[in-house]
Amino acid sequence: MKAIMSRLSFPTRHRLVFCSLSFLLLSACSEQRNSFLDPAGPIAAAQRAHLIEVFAWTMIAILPVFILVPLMFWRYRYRNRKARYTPDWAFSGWLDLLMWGVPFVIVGVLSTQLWKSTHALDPYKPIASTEAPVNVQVVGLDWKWLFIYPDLGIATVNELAFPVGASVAMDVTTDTVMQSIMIPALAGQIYAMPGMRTKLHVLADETGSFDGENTQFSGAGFTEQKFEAISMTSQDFTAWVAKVKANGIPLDATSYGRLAAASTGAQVHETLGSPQMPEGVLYFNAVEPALFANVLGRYTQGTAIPSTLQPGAVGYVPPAAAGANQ
Amino acid sequence: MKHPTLHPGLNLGPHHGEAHEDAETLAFGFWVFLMSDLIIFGLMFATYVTMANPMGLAGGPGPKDAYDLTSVFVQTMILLASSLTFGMASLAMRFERGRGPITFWLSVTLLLGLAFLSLEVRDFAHMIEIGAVPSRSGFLSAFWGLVPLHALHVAAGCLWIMIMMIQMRTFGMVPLVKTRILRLGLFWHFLDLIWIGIFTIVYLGALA
Amino acid sequence: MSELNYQHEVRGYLTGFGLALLLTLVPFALTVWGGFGSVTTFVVLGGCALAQFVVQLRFFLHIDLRRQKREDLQLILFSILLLVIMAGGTIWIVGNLGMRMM
Amino acid sequence: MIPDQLTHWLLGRFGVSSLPILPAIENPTTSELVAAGAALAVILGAIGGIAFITWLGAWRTLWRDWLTSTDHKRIGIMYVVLALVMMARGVLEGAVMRTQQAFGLNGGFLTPEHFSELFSTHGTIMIFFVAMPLIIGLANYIVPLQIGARDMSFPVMNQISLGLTATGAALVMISLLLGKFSTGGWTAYPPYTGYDFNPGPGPDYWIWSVALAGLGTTMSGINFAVTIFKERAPGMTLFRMPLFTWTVLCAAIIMVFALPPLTVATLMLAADRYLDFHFFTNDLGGNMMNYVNLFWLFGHPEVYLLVIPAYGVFSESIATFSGKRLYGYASLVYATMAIAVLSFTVWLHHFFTMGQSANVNIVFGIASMCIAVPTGVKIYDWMATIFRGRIRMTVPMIYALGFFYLFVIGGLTGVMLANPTISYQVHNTLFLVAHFHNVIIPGVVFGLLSGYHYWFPKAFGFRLHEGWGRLTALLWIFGFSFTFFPLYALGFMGMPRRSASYTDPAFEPLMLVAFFGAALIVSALGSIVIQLWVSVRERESLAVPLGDPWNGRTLEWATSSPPPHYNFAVLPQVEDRDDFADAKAKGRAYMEPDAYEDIVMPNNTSLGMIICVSSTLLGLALVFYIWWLAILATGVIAVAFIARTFVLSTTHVIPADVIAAEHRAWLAGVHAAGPITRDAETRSANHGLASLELPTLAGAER
Ligand code: HEA
Ligand code: HEA
Ligand code: CUA
Ligand SMILES: [Cu+2]
Repeated sequence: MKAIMSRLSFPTRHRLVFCSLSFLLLSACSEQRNSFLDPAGPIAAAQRAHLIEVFAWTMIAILPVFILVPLMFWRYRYRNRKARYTPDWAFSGWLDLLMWGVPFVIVGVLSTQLWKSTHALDPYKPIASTEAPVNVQVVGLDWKWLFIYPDLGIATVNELAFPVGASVAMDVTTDTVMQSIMIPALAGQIYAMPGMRTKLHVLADETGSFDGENTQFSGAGFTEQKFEAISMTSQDFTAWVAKVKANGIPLDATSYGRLAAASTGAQVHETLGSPQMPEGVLYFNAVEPALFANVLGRYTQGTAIPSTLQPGAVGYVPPAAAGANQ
Repeated sequence: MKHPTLHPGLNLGPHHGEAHEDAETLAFGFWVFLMSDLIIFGLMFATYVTMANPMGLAGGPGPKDAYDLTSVFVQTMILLASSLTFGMASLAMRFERGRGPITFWLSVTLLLGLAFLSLEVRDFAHMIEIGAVPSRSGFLSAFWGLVPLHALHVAAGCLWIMIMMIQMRTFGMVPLVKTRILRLGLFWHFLDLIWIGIFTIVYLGALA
Repeated sequence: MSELNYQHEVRGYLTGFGLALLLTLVPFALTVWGGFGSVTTFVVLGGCALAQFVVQLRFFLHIDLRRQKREDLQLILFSILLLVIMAGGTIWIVGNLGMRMM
Repeated sequence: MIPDQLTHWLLGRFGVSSLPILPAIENPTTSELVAAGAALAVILGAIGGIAFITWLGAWRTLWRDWLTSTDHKRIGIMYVVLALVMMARGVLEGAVMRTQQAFGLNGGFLTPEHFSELFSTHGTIMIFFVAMPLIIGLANYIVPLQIGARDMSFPVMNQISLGLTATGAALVMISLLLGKFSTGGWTAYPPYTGYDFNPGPGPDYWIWSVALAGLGTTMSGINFAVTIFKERAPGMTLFRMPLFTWTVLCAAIIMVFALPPLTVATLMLAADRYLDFHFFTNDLGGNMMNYVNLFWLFGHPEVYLLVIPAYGVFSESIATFSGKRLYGYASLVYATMAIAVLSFTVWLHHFFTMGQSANVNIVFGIASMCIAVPTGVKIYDWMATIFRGRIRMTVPMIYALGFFYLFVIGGLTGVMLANPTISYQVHNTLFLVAHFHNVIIPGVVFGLLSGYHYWFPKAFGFRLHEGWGRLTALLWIFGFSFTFFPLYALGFMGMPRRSASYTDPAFEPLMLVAFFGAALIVSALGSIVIQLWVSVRERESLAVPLGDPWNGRTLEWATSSPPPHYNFAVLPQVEDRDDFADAKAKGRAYMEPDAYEDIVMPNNTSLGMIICVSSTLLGLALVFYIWWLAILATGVIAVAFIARTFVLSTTHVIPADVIAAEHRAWLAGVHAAGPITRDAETRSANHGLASLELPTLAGAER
């Protein structure tokens, strides 16, 4: 809870509004940061600011309803013979102008803000940062996330680490049904679809660990498809990369095939992982360079993909593991 | 009757009395149905357009391989002629020329409709032969979703013509029969309108 | 109903048929033999199809701006508006998505 | 293996394993037991229903007076009954889901599979088989009465529409007994619902129930549109139509134009699954994004289709119970039309996060917010209607009060969602779930419930019990608030929708609050059943046969309760917007006409039932790949349809003297009765004749 309250650093005129929103969150005291109302990066912060702005503007049109409705129901109750009664009154030009005009103006104001914010927060747009950006290729699988760092030659399952202050540029796809990736404390979501590549940029301006998830229902293991996004200092990040390199296993067609089979992160950790990898997480060191391109390109080659070769499909057969340990 | 026309499109004319008045709701209702159908076709067209690119083709046979433009042209001519002959049937009914001319023009229309269908089926068979089947690509799925849907409508129209010819004989030109032929006319002309879209977008547009 | 009227109506159908024929032949010839740029071709194709649409509505289906009861004509125009929104929107949206997913 | 082939040919892929009772016996987990219990409930319900009808000895009546009837009033009532049966299931599923999530920290008692079946059936049932049939049923009953017509334009088509809706509902119900329903949500996005990922019968059940019911709805739309355009009583110009009729007209237009995209999307999905097409598959050029696009081309107008008639109900009941003319009639009409048209321009707001460019999102975001303007105008118009009125706090007004407060909050969160940048965060979360229940329950459900209370006496000749009605309304309002406001917070905390379970302990307290709310909602449901039971028992003292219990303003109150088969002995001559109020004020009401005439009414027919039964069999055959049955059922439908066109005499005549006798008897009752003032409205003195206590003299102040 402290975490949320200590972040009340925005202008006071918003404070009241924000408090009325966050009273709903009073019971939310988890250690993990998982709400854009408690942002850890510029995008989520801008989204929260925008939310508050929309809320404030609409109040102009909505508060009169809240205030006048009970007053009128009381004043014009049947038994109150003192109140004026005008059964045939049914039109007033001025009132009509007000009724159409006020919402119209508000929607006009909100539209310009919508315009600006949508352009500014387009997930395809790189985020300006002082640190060097990190490229990540994201593959959604049933029911886990695979993160490939093409420039570093490593990959992970269900753990996305990056230096604080660096723009993380994600290329997103899936090798199964449609999914949607989101790290609420940093930025919004984008769909992941087979054969297609969408983009998402996030940036954390403080270190910490944030929940990431798939929000698009994708089958029985859907609720398990969570990951951790960890923002760390550059030194820590270098150390982390070294750790992944040291403890990882190779990511080739065979191990990828086993990853792709329908299973949760915890389950693949059981079969492929080692004690050096965190719970539910996998590390890979030798990553086939064209892996992402292959996952993406497979669907657009013009050949049919039988269900035996389609990860996630009923009847999918992972490629035979030559010399695999099971 | 003050209004010579009670509803959009073909009208029987006031001298048809009850049939003319009944047609007001019946024909209007049929127009609403046609407009709903128009949206179905419109979305099939839109899907076809979004599929007519290398991604949708998926390396399968494309317009150049699959379409026989000469045959399509002949089909267009046949369908256009059938619209004219149906018009003659409508006029024969409107001006009360008797059952003979109506039956004659309806039969001609029916024959033209069947000729159109057999040419189209021949084209479909050719496409199947060269492997341009719906299971080959998204583009071909869109084609096979759209053009045969129109063909199905034409087939239904042909069946409807046959039923009307029977009902003309058994019931005579009672109001119910007249209003049905009126709606059949709307249907038939509507199918010609859809075909303009198919001819232009599916065939010429994909080849241009 | 007079004969004159009948002749008049037949002539209407024939006019429509002639115009429709012309509006079919032009785009056909253009696609098969014309070597114009594809933009010109598309514009002519679209133009002819629209014109033929109007011709058939006018001469075969007897829709015109004068004689109809207004509410019914509005139905047709409204349908066309929605058709444009839905089909046009679909092409725009799916096209835009396609471009951004390459 | 000849016998094997034979069973395969006969039964397709249907097998013993399709019965849910077996797994429950083999492996009695809670989840399986819940499923088996549901199946058992369906069987027992069906047996109970059959036994009850037999006990009443009502089979003949049921067939002759109801199932084969072409009377819009009976068809309307059958729609409502169908919806209530489906509602029982939809509500229980909602309650089970809330229970699961209340105890869903690291698990819960349902398997994820079972939970996903629940939200899929719940969403499908609530939208297609509860809300839609309720609205269509209500409109069926009321609209011809409001415009002074004898029936719908196409009574037989009306019956077929009902038949096809019942087919869809039957398929969803049967899926509890045979096989399993889809797990893909009410939106059924491929590729998840494609053959590769879900080869079982589930998605096929979804496809055929929705497609067949959708066809019925399209026909209803055509029917309403033509009826309202062509069957109005003399003098009833468009701008004299009651607001409810206007809203049904707009809803009908949405039905005609928004159902086709659903038909296209479902049939394309079917083509992918059955015929190896590639509209939406992963490979060979399929494009699932087009499915999403097509589905919401339907889906968005659909939800406005639900709410627009509810706006109509509020327009009628607020004016009546405020004893005033409706403020801003023209504004309300234009606002309704604006909402209907705009509803076709915003569908992309359901997938802002798919990756299209900012400009596309901006266009659809702004269009979505624009709907707030006409909706706001409506809210303000209703406020101006109660302004300087004489408000009676009857049940519909309690719902109206709840609506004012709660719906506006739901609309506000809708406006938030219309901003792409915010939608990026809360899309697919419980915030969205809270939003749409927050507009659907206070908007659609409260509207329907208040319409139910308002028009019930018209349909059955007696009022509903007022006290139980008030209790129900309050339970609804508070139950709703407790159930769904916590979900906003959970959505802000990032909990995805359609989650069977969660791992964050912070969610639990909010979930328990929501659970408490759901319990209140279930007791509201109990209370409404008790209300009906009490009302039926006390129907003598609640009777309002003279037809006008609320001092109504529109034509449906100008005839007896329940109205005669032909609605009006003589078609009314309309002179004013609120014609019946005007008639009462000017003494035009309750007059005996100069002459009675014969009335021609449509005959009964069994076509609707034939189509209903055969298309249900067709659906089942398609789900289980029983091809011979599919062909047979299609053949029966085609033959029945064509055979019907060979029937020439489709009407019968009610002679003028019969009508005269009935009408004079009712008028005698009216003249004998004492009119009551509004403070006696909820007492047994109310026989349906209103005194002119609230005069329509301009500016009167008493
Ligand atoms: C009409 C629509 C409707 C209605 C009324 C409801 C009512 C309720 N819904 Fe509904 N719900 C949906 C439509 C609706 N829902 C949809 C579309 C989804 C999404 C499915 C998906 O994910 O694909 C959903 C999903 C959904 C979820 C899943 C959330 C998730 O994704 O995690 C849950 C969970 O608790 C839930 C709960 C409830 C509850 C407790 C009610 C209760 O309020 C139930 C109470 C309702 C009634 C008691 C009946 C209503 C009464 C009437 C309609 C009028 C009666 C009229 C007369 C008597 C004349 N709903
Ligand atoms: C009856 C049904 C109904 C109604 C009336 C509405 C009304 C609105 N809805 Fe809702 N909506 C649904 C049912 C409904 N919705 C459903 C079922 C879904 C989810 C489906 C699914 O995914 O399963 C959904 C989802 C949904 C989304 C997609 C969210 C997402 O998936 O990320 C969006 C986004 O724009 C949205 C917006 C709106 C808006 C702007 C309105 C507006 O019409 C609201 C207008 C009303 C007001 C604003 C209040 C009154 C106005 C005033 C007092 C005056 C002035 C106000 C201003 C000037 C702001 N809705
Ligand atoms: Cu889906 Cu690109
Ligand atoms: Cu919407």
